[in-house]
Amino acid sequence: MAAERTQGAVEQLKLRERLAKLRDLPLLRGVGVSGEMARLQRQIDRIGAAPTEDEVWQEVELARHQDRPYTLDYVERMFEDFIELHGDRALTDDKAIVGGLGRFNGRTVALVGHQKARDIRERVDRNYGMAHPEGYRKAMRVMELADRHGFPFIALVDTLGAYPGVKAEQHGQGGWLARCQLQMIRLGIPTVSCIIGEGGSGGAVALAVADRVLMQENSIYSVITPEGCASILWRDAGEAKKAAAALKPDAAHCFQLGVVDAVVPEPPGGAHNDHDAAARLLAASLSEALRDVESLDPVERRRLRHRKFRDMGVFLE
Amino acid sequence: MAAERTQGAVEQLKLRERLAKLRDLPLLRGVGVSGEMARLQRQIDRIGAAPTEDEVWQEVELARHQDRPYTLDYVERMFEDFIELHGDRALTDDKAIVGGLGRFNGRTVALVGHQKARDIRERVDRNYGMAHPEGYRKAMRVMELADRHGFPFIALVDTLGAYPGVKAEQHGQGGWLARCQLQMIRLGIPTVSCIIGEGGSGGAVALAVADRVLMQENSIYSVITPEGCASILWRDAGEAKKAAAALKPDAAHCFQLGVVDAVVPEPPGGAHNDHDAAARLLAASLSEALRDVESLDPVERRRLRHRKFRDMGVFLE
Amino acid sequence: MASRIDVSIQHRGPEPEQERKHPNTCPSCHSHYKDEELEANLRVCPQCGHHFPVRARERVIQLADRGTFEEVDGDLRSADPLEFFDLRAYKERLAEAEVATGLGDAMIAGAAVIERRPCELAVMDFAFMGGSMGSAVGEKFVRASERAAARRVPLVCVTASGGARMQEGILSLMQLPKTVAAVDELREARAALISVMTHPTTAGVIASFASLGDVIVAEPGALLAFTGPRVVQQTVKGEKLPDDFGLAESNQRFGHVDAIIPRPELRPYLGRLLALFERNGG
Amino acid sequence: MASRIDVSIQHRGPEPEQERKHPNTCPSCHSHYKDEELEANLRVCPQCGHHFPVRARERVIQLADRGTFEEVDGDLRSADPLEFFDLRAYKERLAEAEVATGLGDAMIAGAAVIERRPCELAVMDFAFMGGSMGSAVGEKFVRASERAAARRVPLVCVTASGGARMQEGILSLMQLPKTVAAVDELREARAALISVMTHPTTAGVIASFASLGDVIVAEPGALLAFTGPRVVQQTVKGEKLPDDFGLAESNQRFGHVDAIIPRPELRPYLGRLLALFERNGG
Ligand SMILES: [Zn+2]
Ligand SMILES: [Zn+2]
Repeated sequence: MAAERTQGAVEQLKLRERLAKLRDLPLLRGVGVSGEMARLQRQIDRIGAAPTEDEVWQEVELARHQDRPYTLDYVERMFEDFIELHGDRALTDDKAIVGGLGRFNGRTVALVGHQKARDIRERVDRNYGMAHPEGYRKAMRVMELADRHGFPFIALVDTLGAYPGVKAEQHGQGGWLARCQLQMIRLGIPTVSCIIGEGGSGGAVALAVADRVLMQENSIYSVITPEGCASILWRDAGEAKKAAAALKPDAAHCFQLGVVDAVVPEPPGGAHNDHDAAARLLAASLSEALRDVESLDPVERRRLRHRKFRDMGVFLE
Repeated sequence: MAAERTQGAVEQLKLRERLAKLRDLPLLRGVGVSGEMARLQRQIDRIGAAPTEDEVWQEVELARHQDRPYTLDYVERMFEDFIELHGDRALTDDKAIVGGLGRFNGRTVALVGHQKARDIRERVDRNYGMAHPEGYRKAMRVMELADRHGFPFIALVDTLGAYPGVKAEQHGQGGWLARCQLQMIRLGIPTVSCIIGEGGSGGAVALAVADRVLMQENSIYSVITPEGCASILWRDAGEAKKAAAALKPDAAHCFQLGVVDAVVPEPPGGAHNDHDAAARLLAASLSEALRDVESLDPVERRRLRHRKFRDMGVFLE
Repeated sequence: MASRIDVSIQHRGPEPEQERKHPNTCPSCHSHYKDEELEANLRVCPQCGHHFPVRARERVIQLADRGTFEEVDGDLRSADPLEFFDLRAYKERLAEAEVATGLGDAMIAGAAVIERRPCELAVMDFAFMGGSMGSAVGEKFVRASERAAARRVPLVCVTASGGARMQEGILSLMQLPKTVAAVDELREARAALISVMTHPTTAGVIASFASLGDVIVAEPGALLAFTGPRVVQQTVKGEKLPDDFGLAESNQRFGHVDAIIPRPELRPYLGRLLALFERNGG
Repeated sequence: MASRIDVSIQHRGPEPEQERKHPNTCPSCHSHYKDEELEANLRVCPQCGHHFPVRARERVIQLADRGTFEEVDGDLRSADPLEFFDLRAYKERLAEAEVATGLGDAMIAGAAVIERRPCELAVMDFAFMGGSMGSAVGEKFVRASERAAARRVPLVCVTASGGARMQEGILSLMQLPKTVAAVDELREARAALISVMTHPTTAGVIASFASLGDVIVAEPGALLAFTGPRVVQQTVKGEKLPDDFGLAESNQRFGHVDAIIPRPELRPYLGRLLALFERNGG
């Protein structure tokens, strides 16, 4: 336990260094302006003080809040002249993922994102944002088109995970998640992903192999749902709170672990309280991130992207 | 009619010039050796003399002969250590098209081809060599793999056409034939296709957008089956012979029209009489053609391939 | 099986039943219109929304900003390299089609401006031998691609075709890889291809350039198929085809088209698309 | 729905029913064997052909030419960046797994020669925490790729994994893009990846490098799935899953694997493949 406490202190130190650097990053410039930096500071401070189970669980609940803005809520607020593209050209149009072209900051940008819904019928239609391989193929089609035309690419991630159904498996869910990542890491264009709600495992990371990966303040990003983890390790799905605390899926922890490049602030109380404000904050962060990576030489950008993901992980030797 | 006869004479003249050049082409060097040149000469002479309906129809029948060697008959005779690759990674393994890697002339070459069968059950399994989009996707997978590794690529074409079924349509038959052509014309590797039996329309050309396109002596290559053409234009499928004569699907005519680069000789009476001899002749022609295009710079080779197909057609201005 | 049609013309005119009807009678709701009425309504039935066929020149008027279309290659004509002769000579059929349609072949092409956005525009005409693609159509499409690539503007292509023109034999089949090669060069030049598929877009045309659009738009109710329902029905014999088999709506459900755009919305939609593909000073 | 598992370990050991049986009792035909018997038979049931699991070191012996395997990165160990603690501490679980298996983590890797063809060989071991992929496995795979790329030899990777190692939280998920990036660099170097999927290859491993093989080979009867049948059954409730759902045979039917190779044929098959991918003096 002593060793653990020491390590905790070391992490807190590293965190403070990072935070100090963070203030100088172009990415969060917009944040200071909107007065969100202080809140972010508090939130990140909390980690140093080891957040309670309840605090982590609150993030999980906020990330899943039914009034939280979904991809198309952001698209209609951030993009002009968005034209949705449909279909994987092979089997279907998977509505759990949307994609298209639109004008963002005055120039054409391609976007894909998981799409949940509020209305019951649309929820079914969207399969609760859980895509089949066909959805990832649609995303790949949009990426390919963007790459060919040199359009910057944005992905919004919001899924419990790739769909665990019979056809999804038969059609090669695992393989397409892999191929989607492979295509994304190869793109010559600038790419930014943002986790805007649930970043659930393989289905999430398939759209998040980007030059910059952002997370909204109250989103989560995890290898497994807290419930799934609890049912395996605690043999009781009811222990989800404990599992969540152990998994550390919240934005601050993901930032601390080097998995995301920046945290995108939300309006007070969470994005669900003010979709317009949430969209403005998200747009500001996406703009900064894009500007940042657009300035790089394409070959160098791709090299840095590879390097970033190649270096993920912590091990001993 | 006078004008037509004059035009016929002009064509015959062009043909003779071509034939003269042909003798100097590396491609057919092997042919002289095997004493097939004389037969080829006679056959091409026939065109100048306007082949009869019966003569063209005989080519159609030979191309469809049930003892004619199919792709795998050639593969087992021409390749060492062939390893078949299966599946389109999305939906199925379409057995109407086979593909794989093997050693040809001592080095690794990738091959795809339509596959018919003799045994009734296998015929159904192979769908009579008529592929669904999944078969063309399998071919595209093999092409992509070959391109990545720099393996030369051979395609053997032998199909009545792409399958005209419900699922084939629903899965985007037209689109995949188009995408298959697009991928093939983009390949950086040397490519050779040979029509080894029936070269039926879109399903055939999808595998024949190659640096060199060959035709076996008794194969046919056509935009539509004689029967289909007859039922539309003569409103009577029984007029297939007339339609065949009009369509000119035989090798000599296709060569004359600039659609194929060379004619591959067959053993006396046709390939069905001697599979081993047919395979030796085919292997010799494929080797010559590959050697020819392998000597080119990859960028130049791709440019010439584009140019060749860009210039197909005859029009007035 | 042996008599099935694949890349060639299948839809050489209206269905037999409709043949007896006047072309301005709506096959869907049976309303009848004067030609001016239909033209004023973009040839969409005001009663039920049925989309009547649109001839190529009229399509240009519907889509291009007034006076901006500059046709090129208007003198390009199909030759008759096979000296094709069925019940009649191909040359005769060509001459007759030219007289009947006022077109040199089944496609017109040229520079245009759509909603103030410059582009190249190529439009097929089904009335010219079933919109079939022979050497002339292939060459026109390729040249339109080359102009678009050179000008770095999108190519908008409106298709209506029964497939390859069998009277040009194997050379008509070669128009498939020929036009595909052109799309590849368009892509290399980073110029967009916007494919607008109208009724019918089948066989050799859907198996080549039409399916390679960066964006694929369809008109409602259009038959978009490699093999049309009549021939597929022969293949599957007993099986009943789905009601919308091969139609735009089915194609969208199966993931093959990006949008089905009713004709009155087509022009503004294309305008928005062209704006998105406009090069930022590239 | 909320409790479903996705990338993480699902197959953390034999099925409950089998748990009571001796590991050398064939679950298919119930024959029982001495360990030496099974080992001599490559752990394939001589009676019915059932493929028993193979531990990593034994797999190396089965595949590599005698004495050619040179293990590297043997000292690489998982850290515990999350200080993960469920009913027990992750560190404890790691230590226990190391004692039980004699392995530092769920993969061993090194240079090898298979049928006289040089390659890099990476083999997973299901006995080490369900073959789960954490930072150590990810790093080992990446380094094996890098060595293969540098030596321009193929990388043969034998997988057996329940997925990502949830005790490393989001960092285990990051091993997916990390290993995918490595495959991309392998491809850039024109070195082949030959993926041999054995029972079970699921979740995070099938959603990353395992599915990106130039050639994908499977062992008979292996479960190859992103989500295994138990969880899928929870999703579809009433629906009965196909008998071979998720198995290698089903995967081949659906086009996802190139060949199912019985274990006795695996080594010569890999030898032929390696020969085909051998660079001709490149
Ligand atoms: Zn009407
Ligand atoms: Zn047994």
